[in-house]
Amino acid sequence: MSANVYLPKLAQVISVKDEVGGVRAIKTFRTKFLAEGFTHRCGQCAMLSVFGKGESMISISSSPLVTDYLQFSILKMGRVTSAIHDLEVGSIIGIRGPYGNAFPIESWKGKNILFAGGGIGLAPIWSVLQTALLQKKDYGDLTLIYGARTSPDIVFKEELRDLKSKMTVHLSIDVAEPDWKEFVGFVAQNILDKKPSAVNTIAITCGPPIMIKTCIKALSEIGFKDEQIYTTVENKMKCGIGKCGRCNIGRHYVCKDGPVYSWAELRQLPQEY
Amino acid sequence: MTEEFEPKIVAFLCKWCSSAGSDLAGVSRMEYPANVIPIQVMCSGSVSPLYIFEAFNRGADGVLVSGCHPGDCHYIKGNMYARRKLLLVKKLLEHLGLEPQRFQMSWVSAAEGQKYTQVIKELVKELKPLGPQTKLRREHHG
Amino acid sequence: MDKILAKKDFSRWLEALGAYDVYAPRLIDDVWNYELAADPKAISLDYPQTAIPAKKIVFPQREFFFEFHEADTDGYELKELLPGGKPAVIFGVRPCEGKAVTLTDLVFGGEIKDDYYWKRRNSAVLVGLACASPPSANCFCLSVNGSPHSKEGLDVLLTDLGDHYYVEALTDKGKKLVSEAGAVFHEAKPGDKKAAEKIHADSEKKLSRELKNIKDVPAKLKGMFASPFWDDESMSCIRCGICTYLCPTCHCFDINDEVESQSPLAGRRVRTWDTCQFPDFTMHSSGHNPRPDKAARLRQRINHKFQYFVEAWQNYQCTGCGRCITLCPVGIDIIKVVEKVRDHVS
Amino acid sequence: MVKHEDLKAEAKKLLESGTIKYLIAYERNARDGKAIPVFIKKPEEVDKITWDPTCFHNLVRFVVDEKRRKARQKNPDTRPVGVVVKGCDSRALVILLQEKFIDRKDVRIIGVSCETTGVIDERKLAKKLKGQKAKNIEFGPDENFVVTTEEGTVNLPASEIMADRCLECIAPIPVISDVLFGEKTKRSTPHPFGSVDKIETLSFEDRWKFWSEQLEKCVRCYGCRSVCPMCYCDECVADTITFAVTPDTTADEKALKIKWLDKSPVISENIFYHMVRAIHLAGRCIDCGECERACPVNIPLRMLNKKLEKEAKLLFGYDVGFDPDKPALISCFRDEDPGDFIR
Repeated sequence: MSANVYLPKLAQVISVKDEVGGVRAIKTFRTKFLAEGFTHRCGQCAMLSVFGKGESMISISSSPLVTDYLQFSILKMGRVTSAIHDLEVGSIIGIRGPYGNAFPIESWKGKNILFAGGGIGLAPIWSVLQTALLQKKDYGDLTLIYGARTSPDIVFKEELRDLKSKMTVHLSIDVAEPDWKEFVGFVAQNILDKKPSAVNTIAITCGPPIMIKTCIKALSEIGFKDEQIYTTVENKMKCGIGKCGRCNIGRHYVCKDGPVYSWAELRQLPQEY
Repeated sequence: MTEEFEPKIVAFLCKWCSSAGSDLAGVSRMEYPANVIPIQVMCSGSVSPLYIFEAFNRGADGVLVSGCHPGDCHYIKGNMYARRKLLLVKKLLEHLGLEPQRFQMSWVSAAEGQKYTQVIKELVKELKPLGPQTKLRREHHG
Repeated sequence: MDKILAKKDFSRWLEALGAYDVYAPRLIDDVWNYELAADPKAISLDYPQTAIPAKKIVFPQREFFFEFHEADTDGYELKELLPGGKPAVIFGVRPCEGKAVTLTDLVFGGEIKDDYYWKRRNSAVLVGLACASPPSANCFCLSVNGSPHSKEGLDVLLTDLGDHYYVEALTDKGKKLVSEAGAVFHEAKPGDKKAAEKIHADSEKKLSRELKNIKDVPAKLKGMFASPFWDDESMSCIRCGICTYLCPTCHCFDINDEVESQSPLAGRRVRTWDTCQFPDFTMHSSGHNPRPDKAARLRQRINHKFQYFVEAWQNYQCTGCGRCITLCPVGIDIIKVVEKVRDHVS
Repeated sequence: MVKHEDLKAEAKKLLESGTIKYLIAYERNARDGKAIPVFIKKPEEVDKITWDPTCFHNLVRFVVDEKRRKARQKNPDTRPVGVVVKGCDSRALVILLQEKFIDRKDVRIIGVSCETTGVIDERKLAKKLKGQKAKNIEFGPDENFVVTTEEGTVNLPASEIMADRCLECIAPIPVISDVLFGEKTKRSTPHPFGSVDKIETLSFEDRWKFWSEQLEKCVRCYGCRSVCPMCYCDECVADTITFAVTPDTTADEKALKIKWLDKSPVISENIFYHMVRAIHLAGRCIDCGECERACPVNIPLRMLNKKLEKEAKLLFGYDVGFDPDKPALISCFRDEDPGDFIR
C-alpha cells in the first residue's frame, strides 16, 4: 500500500457508548484497524472517513499507551458526524493520521497537571489524563475541573465517578438542578472558586471557543503564567497535512503546527480562530 | 434480439388528480408501459424547477408533470402557476438544446384513468426514438 | 550549449513529441488558455496572458483521489486513482508562472508529500517563453523577486529573436525534450546569445507596472491585523473566486465525496480548487466563522501572500502576473492595496 | 450631455446635508482610465465622481451589500445610501422594491440617462484599438465616444464598441430616481432580443453543442452570481457557499440538507448551476450584462437570462422591472397564458 497520505486505512468499530442523548448527542467509538494502523501521541487527531459523506477531524481521546484500539468521542454536529453516529459495532470506517503536534507531556514529568474541560472538550484532554494516570508516579497531583451545560450533558459519566478515587475532580453545570450537589456556574468560575495552586503546575483547557477564552483569563488571574497554560484550537480542516490552506491562523496551519498551543504561543498569533 | 431502449420517465403526479388517475388506471387493470417512476406531489404548482433539473441530472430520459385541469385545482390556482413556471422551464431546456419531447406537462383528472395511460403511451412512443438522455446527465468517469 | 530553433521548424519539434500531452496557449472566444494542442502547425507562441495559469495542468481544478465501493463483506474496497497517462509538456509558460510552480512545490512538498501533485509535477516539462514585452497591462514581476526572463521552475527557456527562438535547455527534462527532435535545432552563435541577452535586458525596462520598496510590508501587515483599513479596502469586493482561482500561486483546495450509486454505495473522493474568498471555506459546522466578512478575507489573501508565506518560506507568494488585477470585476488592485499598506500610518 | 459638475454638486448637497450615509458612485481608475465603484463618505471627496462610457458596473449590487451589513450591525445608521444608477440599474432597484428586499427610504437614487448611447464592451474596444491602450474614454457629440490612447485621441462610433446590453437596451432612462441627469431621449431598439434570436435559429443539436462547449469552460468562480444584484439569497440553493447556519441549527438539519450538485466544475454540474440561476432570474433579470462582463472565461451568460426575458414578454406580456407594485412573474398568471403544450 503506497504511503498515499489521502488514502484512509480501514478500521472496524468495536464498541459504541452513548455519552449524551438528545439534539447535541455525543457518542464514544472504539475502533480497531483491519490491517496495520498507526500509533499516536497525546492530543493528536485523526481524519475519520464515512465514504459517501466525507471526512471529519476528530481528536483521539484514548491514551497512546492503550494500543488495541483508538477511541473517539464525537459530538453530532453536521453531515459527517451524523453519519458516524449512525455507525454500529462492526461498521467499517476510514481513518487517516495521526495529525497535528502533541501535548509535550514528557517535559511535564514531576509537575502537577490541572485539566479544565467544557462539554466535548473533555475528549482531547482525556488522552493526556489517561496517560498521566497510567504513569501516576511520574507526575505530581492531577486535578480535573470539568463542566457541562446540564448534568445529562456530562461526558464519560462512569469514568468520572471512579476517577474521583484516583485524583481530585470538581464538576459543574451551568444552571442549578434539583439533585446537583457540586458547583453551579461556568468552568472559569469554578476555577476561581477552587483556586488550584499554580506552583509547578501545567494547565490544559479545551472546550468551546468562549469557554477557552474565559478559562485562560481565570487561570492567569490565579497565577498561571502564559507558558503554563495549554489548549487545542478547533478550526475547519479538510486535508489535515497543511496543504489545503483552510485552517490557518497567521502562518500556522492548525492541523499541522497545532492543534496544541501554549497560551504564550497562541497569543502571538492573529486572534482569528 | 438487441435489447430495445426503454426510456426512464420521472412523472410528478399531483396527488389530488393525476396520481388518483394513475391509481384508477391500475385498479381498472389498464395496460400501459411500465417506464414511469411516479413521484406524488401535493400540487403541480409545487414542482420546483430544481426537481426537474435534478431528474435529468440523475439520468431521466423524460420528465412529466401532470396536474389538474384548469378550475379543478384543490388549491384553486396551483396548476395555473405551474403552467406558467414550467413553460419557462421548458423554454429554457429547449434553449439549451434538450429535445422538446423530453419534458412535458399534462392535465389528468382523477376520473381519467384512460387518459393517463394514453399520455404515458404517447410519451414512451415519442421518447424511444430519441434514445438515452446523455446531455444533462451526470457523468462519473473521465 | 544553447541552441537556435527556426520558427518555421517549430511545428516539427512538436510533431516529435508524440510521447507527451502537448499543451499550448489557444484563443477560444477571445480568451487565451493552455489547451491540449490538436494541430501542431496551428500553435504560435505570439499571445498575451492566458486567463487560467499553467497551474491548471500541474494542479488541475478537479482530481480523483480514490474510488470506494461497498464490498459484499459489508466493508469497503478502495481503489487508488493516481494520475497516469502521458507526461505533459506545456509550451509558452511565462516566467512568472514558472516561478509560481516552484512556490506551490514548497506547499505540496515538505515532510508529508502530496503524491497526486508530484506525479504530475515530476513528469511535466515547462517550456518557458521570455517576455520580450509585458503580456499583460499589470505585470510587476520585477517587484516581487521575479523577472521577465527568469528561469525558475522552467525546464526550457525560449527567447523570441524574430524568425527563430533562442533555446536554453535548463534541466534534464528540458535537455531530453530538446533531444526528442535534436536535428531541428542548430548550435547558437555568440551573436544569437548577445541578441537574446539584449532582449532580456530591454524587457526589464518595459514592465507595465511596479510595486516599489515593499521590504517592510510583511512587518507592517503584522501590525495591521485589527485595522479598519481592511473594511474600507474590501468595500467594493463582491466575494467571487476570480482573483484566487486564476492566481498561479493559489493552491487551496477542497475534498468531497461524489456518490455515483447509493446502494451498493459507490463513488469517488474528489479534490477541487477552493478559495479563501468564499464564506464556507473556514466556517465551522457550528456556524462559527473565524473569517466572517469580506474584510477578513481580503486581509487573509494579502497577508498570506505578503506576510505568512514570507515568514514561512522567505519569498512572496505573488509572482506579479497581474491576473487578479486584470480580471477583478470591480477593479480591486493588489498593487494599490499593498502600496497603501506600505504607506499606512496607524 | 450629463455634466460631471451637476453630479458632483448633487452628491455634495446630499453628503453635506447628511441625508445619506454615503454615496455609491463611479470613480476613474488611474491605472487604466476605466471606472470602478467608489464609496464616498465625505463631501470633499466628490471630485472623484465620474460619468463616462466605462461606468458599466451595476452599483445596485452594493445596495444589497449595505442591507446585509446593516442587518449584522447592532445599532446601524439607518440613513439611506445614495446610489448612481443608469436605466438598467434603476430597474434592478425596482425589482428589489417589488420583492420587498429593500424599502424605498433605504436608497437615495441619482438617475443618469444614457441618452442615445450607453457603456462600452471592453473586449470590443480592445479589438478596435488593436493593442493600443485606452487611457480615457468620454461621451462625445452625435453618438461618438472620444477615446484617448498613447497615440492621441480618436472618435469612435458608439455602436461599434457599445456593449450588447446597450445595443438591445429598452430603458436608457432610469425608471425610478429622486433626481435625474441627462436628456430623456427616446430610443428605438429594432431587435431587443437580437442575441437570443441567433440561438433560436439553431437546431437542438447545434444549440447543445454551443452551450455545452461554453458551459464546460465554467470554472465555478461564481463571479456571475456575486456581481448580480438579483442574486441576494443568504444561501444559494444551487451551490451553497454561504450555508446560513446558526448555533441552534440542529445536526439533522445540516446532515439532511440536500446537496443539489457536486463542487466539480464538470459540464453536468455547471449546467445545473447555470440553469437554476437562469430560472431564478426569470422575470427578475434586467439585463445589466454584468454577469457576462465579469466572467473570466467569456461565457455569453446574458443569453440565458435574455431568453427567459423574451419568453416572459412574448408568452405572458410581462415587462421586467418597470413597476414596483406589480407581482413577480411567477407569482401571477393570466387565464390566457398559453397551455397548448399541455396534453
